[in-house]
Amino acid sequence: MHLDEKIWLTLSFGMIMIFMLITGYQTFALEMGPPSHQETIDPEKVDQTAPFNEPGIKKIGENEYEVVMTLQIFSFTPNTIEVPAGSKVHFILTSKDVVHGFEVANTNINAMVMPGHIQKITQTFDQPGEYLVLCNEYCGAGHQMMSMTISVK
Amino acid sequence: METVITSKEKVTVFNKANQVLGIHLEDARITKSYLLVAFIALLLGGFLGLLQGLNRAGVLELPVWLNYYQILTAHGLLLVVVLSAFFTIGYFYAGLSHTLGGLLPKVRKMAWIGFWMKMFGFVLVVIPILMNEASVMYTFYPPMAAHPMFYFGLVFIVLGVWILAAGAFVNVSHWRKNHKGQHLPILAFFATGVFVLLVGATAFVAVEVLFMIIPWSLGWVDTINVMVARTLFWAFGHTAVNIWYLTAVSAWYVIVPKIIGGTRFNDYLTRVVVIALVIMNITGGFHHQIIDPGISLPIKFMHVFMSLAIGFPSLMTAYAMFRVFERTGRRKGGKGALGWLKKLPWGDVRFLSPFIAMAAFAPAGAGGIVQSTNQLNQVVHNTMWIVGHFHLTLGMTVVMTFFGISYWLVPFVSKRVLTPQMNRIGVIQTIIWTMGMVIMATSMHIVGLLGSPRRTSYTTYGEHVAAQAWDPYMIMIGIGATFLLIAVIIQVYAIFNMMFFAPKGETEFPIAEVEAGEFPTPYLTERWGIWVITMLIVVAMAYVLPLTDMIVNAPPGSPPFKTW
Amino acid sequence: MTSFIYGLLLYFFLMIPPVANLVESIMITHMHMQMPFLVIAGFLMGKLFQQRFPLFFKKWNSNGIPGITLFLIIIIYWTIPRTMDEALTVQSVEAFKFLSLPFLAGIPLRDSWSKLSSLGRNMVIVIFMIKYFGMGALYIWWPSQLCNNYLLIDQLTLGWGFITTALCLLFYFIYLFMIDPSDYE
Amino acid sequence: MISVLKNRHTTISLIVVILFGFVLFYIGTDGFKAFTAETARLKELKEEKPVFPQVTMEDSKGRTYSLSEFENKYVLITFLYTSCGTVCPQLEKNMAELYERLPQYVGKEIVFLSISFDPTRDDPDRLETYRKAFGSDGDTWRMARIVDKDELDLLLERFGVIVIPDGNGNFTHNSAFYLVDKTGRLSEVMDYTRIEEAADTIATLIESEKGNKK
Repeated sequence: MHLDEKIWLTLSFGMIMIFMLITGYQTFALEMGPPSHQETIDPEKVDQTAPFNEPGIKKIGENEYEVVMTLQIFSFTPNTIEVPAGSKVHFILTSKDVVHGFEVANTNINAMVMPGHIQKITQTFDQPGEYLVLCNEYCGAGHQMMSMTISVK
Repeated sequence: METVITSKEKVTVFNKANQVLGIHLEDARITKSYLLVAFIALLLGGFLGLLQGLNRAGVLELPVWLNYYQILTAHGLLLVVVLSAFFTIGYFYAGLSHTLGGLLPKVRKMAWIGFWMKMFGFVLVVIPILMNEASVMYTFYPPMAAHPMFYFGLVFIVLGVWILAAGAFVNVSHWRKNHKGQHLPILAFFATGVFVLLVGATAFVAVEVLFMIIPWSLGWVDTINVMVARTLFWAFGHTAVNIWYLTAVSAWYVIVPKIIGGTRFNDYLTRVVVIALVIMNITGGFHHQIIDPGISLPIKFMHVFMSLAIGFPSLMTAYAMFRVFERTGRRKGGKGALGWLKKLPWGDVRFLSPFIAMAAFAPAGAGGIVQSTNQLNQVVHNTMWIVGHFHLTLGMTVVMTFFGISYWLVPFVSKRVLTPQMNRIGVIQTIIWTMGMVIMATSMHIVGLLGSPRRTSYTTYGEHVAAQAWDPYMIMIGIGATFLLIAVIIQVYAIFNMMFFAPKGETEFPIAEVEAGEFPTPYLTERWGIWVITMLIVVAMAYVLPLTDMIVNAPPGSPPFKTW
Repeated sequence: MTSFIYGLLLYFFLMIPPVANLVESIMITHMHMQMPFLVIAGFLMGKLFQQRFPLFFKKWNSNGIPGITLFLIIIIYWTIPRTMDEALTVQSVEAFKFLSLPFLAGIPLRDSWSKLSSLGRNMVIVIFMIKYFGMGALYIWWPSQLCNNYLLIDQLTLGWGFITTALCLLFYFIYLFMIDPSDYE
Repeated sequence: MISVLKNRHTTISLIVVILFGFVLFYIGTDGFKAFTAETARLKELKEEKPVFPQVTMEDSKGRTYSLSEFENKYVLITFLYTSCGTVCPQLEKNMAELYERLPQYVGKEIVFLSISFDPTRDDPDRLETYRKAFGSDGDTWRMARIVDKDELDLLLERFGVIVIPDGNGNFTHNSAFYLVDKTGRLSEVMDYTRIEEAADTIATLIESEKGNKK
């Protein structure tokens, strides 16, 4: 190996290690890990299982909300929610049929929602506005219609 | 005085003989058939791609009997599975035939059986897609269930791949038995790596389809474990695209140096890169599941590492290529820091196309590294960014290399020549393709960052402002797609012309020689048994843990759904 | 010397507390990642010791058998469920792990492997294969927890990890059995 | 000659290595007896006989007391949490069976006590429901929690009970019957799956004590 190649490889290796370091730091120290909730549910009995028997928004603290939501072809339940600006919203999601995606445009919310699995993701909405929520995993003929809005007042 | 012919000289003599005689006609027929299928798939797939691009731009409304998702499924399968696989096989079988002194008769037979099995499988896959019974995309995630025929088709495609891989192994081991102690010719070495990976990757999808999906889609079992199926799929899905990439890499290491009149990069390191790419590849699939539920954070973190690890041999490749270019350019009289660049044969499509492919791999690879990390993945997952990414990696890096190869491989197998006119057409084609891809991939990356989802038919989401901001980019994508279709038509014309109408003659199979005075490569690189076992151990390290977890802690399974 | 430095770097890397904590938090990575990597670190560092003390190795490990025995003893010791548990709870045991695996397993392995005949090497692999199948069966079918610091699912996963590794070794043997390298080399 | 010498050295080092291995395993497994940390723990507990610490318990009826409540009685203890879906119900079922087997002593010589290590969820109401489910009478077999976290940890540590939360509201924990004698020391740790054996041990202990008194 030539010296310049060694330098190049050391830099490459270093770069990969720095990526790992940052990812690890963000995941474990800053608790910014990707949505990875581990609870499961019977996908055919979502309607009968708490908390999904009562989907909707619930205030759980000062500026803190919990949204229980089911995803099914081709809609979200509830299909519109409203929160004041600056509130922290915990989404609890599951699918009643096929694999769906839960993405809120212009935020970092992005999670896969699988039948049989409960997914959780939290976001603080600081800016007021109408946020577009959409399904970003192909789920069938009406996939492009599957959306809802979050109004932040 | 007696002359002693060393084994190395023997090889050169043999190569010369082969160059003079050209390819065995029967072997040529195999490669020609594979290439024809590949490029017909390109034509169809490219046309479907344009339809999609225009639809998403809001310019074209599809007729009721033709669904966007149907087209998308066909587009993905035609280009990711048919074009790439058939080209790879055609190219490597020609390479095996050329560097190993012809295919064995039984290997030829296997190549044909494999060919027809793949074709049969492909027909089984296409029928339900055309009937709108299988709009499940290239990824066919359960619990969406296509018509069982779709899955049977996949099984035949996989079986075909296995037969072809077995054929390659038979030929390689035959050669090695007759050339004891020698290193496998480098192109055959790449072929071995590619076929090992193909078997490894398709084994996962075979398990998924045979043991999980088929019994479920036939109604023999009621439910399926969604997460396990998805995980098995990505062990295959990601590896598949990396195999096409490895095929392109083989041309960069072996063919391109010869075309620019230089020598190959260090033989030992080249083989190490191949082995590294084979061992570390299958475990990369997990970064497709970074935002999935049901996988714990430490496991995801380990898989970030396993995905990023593939970056290392790729960076080695980047170094190797530019080193070869620089050396050759300087040898030809290039001066100064960048003067050597001018000495490269820019007017030669056989160089230009793969060169742009390599250049595209810089942003493509960087994007890949970025999106393998947790947080950035969360931003771009399932958005148009991803689509942009694989149009850079597959559409530029891989396919443009394939195009570059086709301008000598097709004349070679047809015993014709590449005329200057055809070369000029090729250069124009390369430029149009590059423009189309750059416009399209750039817009896709940007609009992905803005949140536009992939795999979604035209929609304004009820005139939502966020979605309206995407529109200009969508139009750019439509424009890019138009350029691409023009380039596709030129390319397919070129293929037919070179295969059937170009002037007769002999074309060289350009394989670069090793640089003089290099250290001999250790024999360890030839011990494929050890590398395969190492690969299996690495795969086990990566997959046992999450799969056990997914199976033991599985929720009740899902019944099949048809949602289109 | 370079291999020593790589070994040392790997060794230090494994000792960084967040790295050690992460790999020790999952049973299978503790046993199938951290421990082998410690051995590899020692293996890489071993060359320098071989060069520095050639006489020592020549004198006391001339046929490789004492070295490989030491290697096996250390490796088997660390597959006892209790030692894994105590490595997590008792500081001195953890320290012993970080010392014994590279220096009492990695270095002897490097020195002995090249001295062993192919029969000896295959014997070692057979021992590992049998041990891995055994441990795998134990961890999969043992009804209760073997390690107090890990979940039952961890134990099951480790069991399958053992089985798959053993299968890989079995494949290696099938490969050795079916293919005669002298046909090719 | 030289080769013989060499071999002698190798033989010596082999013997040293094997001896070292023997010693290592001997120490590491307490003389080939304890191959898991659990057996080591039980062995240690039996030798140490730790004292039940001063902790305040709150039972399903809302009463609070310390262990002195059961003065001059044996106490058979299990550790559990009511949200448990796997081991705990089995453990309590077995405890109920053991309870049935010792009618002549229960209440007089021995009381049963189930302690929850999940005090945030297992409030008296919940413990009451759980108590009814297993047919405990709430007096000679009580279900209680230890509210104070430090006290709970002290008890768990002293009795070698390891509780690992898995992050989803479940715990992995080791289970056994813990028998505390009349002086408040841990006298036996018994396998909870061997009910008959446990019943015999308890009966023998109590009888022999009675015999001594006479």
